[in-house]
Amino acid sequence: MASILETAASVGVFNTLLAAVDAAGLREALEGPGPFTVFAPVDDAFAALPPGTVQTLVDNPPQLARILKYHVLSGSYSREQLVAEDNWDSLEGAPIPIRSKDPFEVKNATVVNADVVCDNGVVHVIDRVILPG
Amino acid sequence: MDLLLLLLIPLLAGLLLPLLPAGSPWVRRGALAAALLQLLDGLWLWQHPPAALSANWLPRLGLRLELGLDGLTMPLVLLAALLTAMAVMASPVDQSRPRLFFALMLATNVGLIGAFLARNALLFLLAYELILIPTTLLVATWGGERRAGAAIRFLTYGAVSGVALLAAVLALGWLQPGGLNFSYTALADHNLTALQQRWILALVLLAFGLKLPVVPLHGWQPITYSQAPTPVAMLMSGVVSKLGAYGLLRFGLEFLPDAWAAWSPWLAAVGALSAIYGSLNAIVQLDMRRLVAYSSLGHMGMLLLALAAATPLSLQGVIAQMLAHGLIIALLFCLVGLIELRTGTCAIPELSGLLNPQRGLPFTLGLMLLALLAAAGVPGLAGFVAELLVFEGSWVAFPWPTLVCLLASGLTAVYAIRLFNRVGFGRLDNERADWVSTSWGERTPALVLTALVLVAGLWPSMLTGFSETATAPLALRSSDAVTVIAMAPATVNSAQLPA
Amino acid sequence: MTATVASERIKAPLIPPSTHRYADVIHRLEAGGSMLPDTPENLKQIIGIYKAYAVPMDFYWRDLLYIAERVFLNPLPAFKYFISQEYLDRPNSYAGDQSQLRIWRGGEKVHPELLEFMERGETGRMSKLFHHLWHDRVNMEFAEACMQAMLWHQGMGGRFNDYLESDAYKSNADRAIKAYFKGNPLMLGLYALFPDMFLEQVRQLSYTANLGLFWEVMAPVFFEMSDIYDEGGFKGVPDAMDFLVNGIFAVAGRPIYHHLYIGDECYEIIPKSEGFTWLYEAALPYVEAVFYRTAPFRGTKSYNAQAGQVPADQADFHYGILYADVFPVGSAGIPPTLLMQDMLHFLPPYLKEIYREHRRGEEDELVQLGITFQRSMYNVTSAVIQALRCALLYPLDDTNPEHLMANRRFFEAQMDRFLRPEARLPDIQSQDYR
Amino acid sequence: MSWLGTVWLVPLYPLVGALFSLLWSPGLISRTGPRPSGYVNLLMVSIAFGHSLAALLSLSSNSAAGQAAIYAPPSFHWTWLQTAGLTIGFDGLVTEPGLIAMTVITGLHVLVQIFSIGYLEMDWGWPRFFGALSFFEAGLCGLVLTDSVFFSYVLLELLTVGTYVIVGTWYNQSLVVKGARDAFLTKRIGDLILLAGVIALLPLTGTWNFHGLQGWAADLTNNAQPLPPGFQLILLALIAGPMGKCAQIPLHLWLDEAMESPLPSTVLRNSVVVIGGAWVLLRLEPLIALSPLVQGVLVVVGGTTALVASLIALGQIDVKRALSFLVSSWLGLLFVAVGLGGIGAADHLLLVYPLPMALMLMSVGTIVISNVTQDLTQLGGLWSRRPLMGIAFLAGAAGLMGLPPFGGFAALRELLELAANSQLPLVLSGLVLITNALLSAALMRVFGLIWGGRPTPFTARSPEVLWLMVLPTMLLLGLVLHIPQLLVHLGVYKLSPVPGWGPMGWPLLLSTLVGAGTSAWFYLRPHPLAELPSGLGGLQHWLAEDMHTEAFYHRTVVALVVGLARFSAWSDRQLVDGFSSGTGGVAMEGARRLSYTTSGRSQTYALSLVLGVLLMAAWLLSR
Repeated sequence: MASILETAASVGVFNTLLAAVDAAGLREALEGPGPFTVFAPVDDAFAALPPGTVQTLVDNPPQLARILKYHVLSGSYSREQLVAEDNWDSLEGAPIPIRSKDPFEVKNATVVNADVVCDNGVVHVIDRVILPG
Repeated sequence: MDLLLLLLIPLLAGLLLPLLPAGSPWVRRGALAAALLQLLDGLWLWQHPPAALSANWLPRLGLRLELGLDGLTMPLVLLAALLTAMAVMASPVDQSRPRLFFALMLATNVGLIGAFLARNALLFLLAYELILIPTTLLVATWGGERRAGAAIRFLTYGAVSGVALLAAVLALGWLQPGGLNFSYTALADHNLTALQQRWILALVLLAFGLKLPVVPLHGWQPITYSQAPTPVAMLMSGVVSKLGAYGLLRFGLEFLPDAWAAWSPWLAAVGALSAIYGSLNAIVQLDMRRLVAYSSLGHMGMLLLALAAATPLSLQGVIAQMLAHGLIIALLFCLVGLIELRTGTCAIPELSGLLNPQRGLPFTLGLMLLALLAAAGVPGLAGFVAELLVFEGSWVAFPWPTLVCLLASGLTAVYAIRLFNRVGFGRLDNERADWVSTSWGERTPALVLTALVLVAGLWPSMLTGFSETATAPLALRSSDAVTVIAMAPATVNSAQLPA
Repeated sequence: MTATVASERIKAPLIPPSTHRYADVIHRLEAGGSMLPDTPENLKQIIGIYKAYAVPMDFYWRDLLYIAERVFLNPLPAFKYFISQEYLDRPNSYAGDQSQLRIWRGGEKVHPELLEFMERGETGRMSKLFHHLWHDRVNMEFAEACMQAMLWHQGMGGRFNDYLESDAYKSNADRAIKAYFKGNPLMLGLYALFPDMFLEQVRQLSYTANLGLFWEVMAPVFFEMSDIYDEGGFKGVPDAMDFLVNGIFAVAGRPIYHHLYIGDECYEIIPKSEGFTWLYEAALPYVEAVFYRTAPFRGTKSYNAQAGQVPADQADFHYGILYADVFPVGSAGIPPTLLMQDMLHFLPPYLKEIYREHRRGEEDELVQLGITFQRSMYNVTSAVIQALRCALLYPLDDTNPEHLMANRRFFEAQMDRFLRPEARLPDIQSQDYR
Repeated sequence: MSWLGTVWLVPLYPLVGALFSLLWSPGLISRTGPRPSGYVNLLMVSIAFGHSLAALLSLSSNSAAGQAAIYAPPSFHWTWLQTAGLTIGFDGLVTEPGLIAMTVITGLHVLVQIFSIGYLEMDWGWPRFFGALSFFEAGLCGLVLTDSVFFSYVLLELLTVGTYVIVGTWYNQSLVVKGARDAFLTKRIGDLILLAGVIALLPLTGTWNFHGLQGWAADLTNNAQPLPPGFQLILLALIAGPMGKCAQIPLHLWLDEAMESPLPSTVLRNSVVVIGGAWVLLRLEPLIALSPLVQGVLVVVGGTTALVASLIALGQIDVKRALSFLVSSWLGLLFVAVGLGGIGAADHLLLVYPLPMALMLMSVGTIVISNVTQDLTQLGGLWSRRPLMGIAFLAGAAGLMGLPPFGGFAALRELLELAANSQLPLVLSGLVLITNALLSAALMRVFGLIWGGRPTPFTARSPEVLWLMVLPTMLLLGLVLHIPQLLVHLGVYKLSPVPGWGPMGWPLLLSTLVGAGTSAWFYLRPHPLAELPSGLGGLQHWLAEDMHTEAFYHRTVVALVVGLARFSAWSDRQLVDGFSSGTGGVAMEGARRLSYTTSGRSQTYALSLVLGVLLMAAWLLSR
């Protein structure tokens, strides 16, 4: 099996996310043993943000890292496990609410593809960048 | 001739004004010029005392054109001229029917000056009666909503006062031993018996008590002052009512001293009653004009107390109170008028927060605070000087009524503060605050009067300097022991402190 | 998601109408509008006041950073409002050629109108000191009061406030304090005696930097809005609001930090690497502290403990511009007067024209512009609400009724805060509120 | 001219400053801000301070030349009014106590105006506020200069007006409106009674000058003459003014309500303005000494106030009020001293009081401004972050409780000694000791509730405030700590072994330690016993509400005045108005009969009147 980042790279719809991970200097961490649960926004999700949003973040790696960490849980959790709780603490610190089981909605994003299992964690593909707050 | 000029200026102006085209701005300016000219003339006469004037008019009637100016009347003439000018200035620029209005104002002025200048009782009577007509017409034509009732009441009371005075004057003239003689010089010789004096004094008291007014003869005053247009209220409360005090001084104290002395305790009591009654009533008034009217009643009570006491000091207090009150009450009416002009109401409950610097009337309210404090007898302002002289002068004669008046003076503070707190303080009702701020032209009369109130408070000889020689001979009692030892520094050192 | 105005929105509504007291406003927000009604005059008023606000703000942020980074713990900061040339020239990160994300097309240095005002003021050309003494200057006191409101209300979202208690912060501050007072035994001695006293001051300075960095963004945003309007842009109030929404997103990730400069040496008290962002650590606390809460004006509320006019709970404080009674502006005890006076100098002609035509004309400009400011801040708050909705909830044209209901609940919860009687939301719905 | 000779200028400087403030009236200077008015006033006040300091220094250099120089105080004379045998002059007398008082007043004004620049940083009402502060200073300086009881009244009354203006600074606020009104009216009651006394005094004594009165009293005593009838009443009236100014029961209500004014003005009011009343009282002492009755009244009024006000202070939860009732309490002790004939002790009580009180209020002000509350229950835990202000408060508190070697100890000890030697030694010294213990406890309680305990949400963030507030406070702190040294240096007290130690020192110290110690134990740390007073519930509330004095006034004085006013208005409507409407109606009827055609009734009536007069004249002519 591939790591989370390798899996993501192979799919081809996570270019922005991967670039962001590099810019934020999180590659090394995500390459680590983990395990992690990653809510991975697709490229369209980043594109839907107002102009300049991503650029400002990319220019400021610590701030970008913070937003990205909000998409990551420590530990590997499947959809089944996730929907059992209302909130999950992200690596960023703020909780990620699970809004709906079916359709599976995380905060204001919908999970378009759940339970992509990698060797250092699980990826859930989401259609929107989620933000703390 | 100098004296006649004082009369002729307003008379001619009053006659000429109606000839100007309607709507001409010169009507108002002409009236103002006449009043100012008269004021200047008065000031000139103050520095260059004129000779008395005496000429036959209707000798069969005992009516002589006797005019004179003494220390007693000098300040009152100046006050009348000044307040006429201020009243004209305080009238709105777009005064309706200006020719008649200003002509009547000047007619009032003629009557006032005539009454003050007169040295003949019949002449005084004529002038006194003359005033009633223009003032009534002014109230009846330009007054507030209830002007008709106000005018009627004013006229009724004025007529009674006039008739009483007529009777008194006739009696005084007829009873003179040398035959019909209305000359002040003759009347001041005191040729009447005690009984005659008392009867005449009763008439005099009725006549001038109505004019002043004192409780319970004040029925006309609140409604008239609250309905009269602002300039008229200024003139009436400021000078016309002083005619009452002057009349009491002249006809009561000067011509009928024995009866006066006999009745003075009662007069003092009535004065004290008026003072406390006026102040108490002012406290609960909901209308600013009525409040000011009752405040005036209270101050007139103090005036009566001082007249009753008739010590040299209290008589100085009378003059000072006439002037101070004239200035203060005119100022108050002027400011209330300004507030009414802008806010459209005199009702205290409807106003608040006018101190607001952006949308209130901060300038007017600032002056209002000074005026109210002056009315409340706060030191540094004209009212205090007058009240001090009244109290100190009356204390030796009538301590209890004086104490009551002191209490009344405390109550003046209550209504003054109540009024200012409600109207000036608090939050401005923005819904109402749709007016433009006052112009400098509108502020001028208030500013002038405020300045005078302040100057008179700091430099009191402005109030007392005119009349000392004139009042001293009128005193019935001596103000015993009333001498303050001006402690010379040397005596302090040597006498009181250990060397 | 850019400027999602659903003009061609669903004909048949997917959810029933709101029954909230401010249902009209909520429906307007759901249609992509602002709390402020969309009228040409409202647009003119708010853009005009943004301009008048931005010019002094250009001074505020520069001076705030100057105070936080240079004046620092000066025990007698008599000249803290005498900003150095370096800070006047300091390039704005969002204007000028050097900016990475250019918001205003104008220059990066201090705004020319501000420079002219500092030069001439309302009285004439004289030295800086005389301008200061004659009170012919920008009222920095108000900017500092906004900062103090943020400081005093403490945690209102974001991590900033918590960080001020962390050991990392304390050791950074300690290093900075010792460096700043190097060679000053008196102050070092005092520091040794009362370390917390100095630490608390540094915390205040961190908030000063925070607010400075916040406003550094807002000034170019407002300048740009004014320029766009002057060029004929912005068709209505929602356009102006959308510009703000986009602006909020664009700079959401800018770092918030606190540096101290002694000479050329930089001491990082709050390093950029802490990851504090403009949106979470500055903008949202600012809106909460300044727009909503602040503190009761001493001129209108009694601080008498027995009178109970000051709430016992900070969360119950609602004295911000969205609630303030503007009519007493200009009186004693009304702090916003300072801000109103600052804006008075920079009103665009078309705004002066409006004021001349209403109420007392030029005499009560201060109150009229205060009300305009209130309107404009309702629009800014609308932008914040829409941005939050955008970030945390769903698009306005979402077709899922449940999502729309979530949006509805969010809007209603926001409007609940304006149910208090002091709220000016009902007033600004009418053009007669002046 | 020497500094001494021109000392009459001192009250005029601040007056000029106050007048300058008028430039910032609405509509004059509006495009720029109002702060210059504050600077101008500060400048004028500083000049006044410089002048009075220079005068004081030159006086003491005179004194080096010999005692005689001190007792030849320069004087100046200004006749205000002269008419009908009444001459009223200002009669300024530049004495050493006067100069010291003036230096304290002006110096404190300088500090407070600097403090105000910081405290009112966000305020737009500077011209009125600073103008009023300067007006206060002018009035107080005039008060210490004049030798005339009449001008003392005048100045006290002007201070009353000043209080109204300054309490009304924030006129938009409802409690301010009420406070300004009550302050003015309550003080005015005292002033008016004083005026009545002043007016009645003149015919008896023939002079209004304090030194003249002293001489008159001496004559009376030396010749063993009886008191003139009514003299005791006059004396009672005379002490009413100081009672109002010093906020003594029953005229104490205003001080509590005046707390709605901005804090810097509170600093001055509670320190030097109230002292104005005590100053006049001390100068009246030679007259008071003539009447045991009045002395007794002073002791009763002062003693009651001292005890009750310190109890009330203990119950307050508002920090400004907790300190304001202590003002009444301390001045109550001063009244007791005057009543017991202890002019020296009273002098010393007056001397040591203003600066510590000002210091405490200033330090409290810096807390209030940064923590947005005056509620003691919402404050706490500030020692670590606001230590300078805590030290300042402690220094002020130590200066007022009987704690050697601080300033207040010696004066309180003298009072205790005086009480112990009086006719009621047990009662009176018990009173002094208990008051001192309560005072100490109240002060420690305020300190504990602000600086002790744990931080609350309101004090979680509390940085030290602007230097413009800290600096004057620190300067004053230094001064307060040096008061004992200054007093020893000036020879007021001997150093034995601490300043002013003597008989009754131990009991006084003990009472302080008991009071302050208990209070510290209760409040310095969150102690379960600190809840005890609130556990007493009703009692504390009752005390905090000033024992419902306000309600009492409402039911009595206010109800009486309002009732009388309503009654007279009713009678005015019923009797006078009704009567004249009646006559008016008759007149209207007459007018209607006279004229059926014209509509202007009054004109017709006027015409008929003129006709009547003319007919009468014609009849006369034909006779």
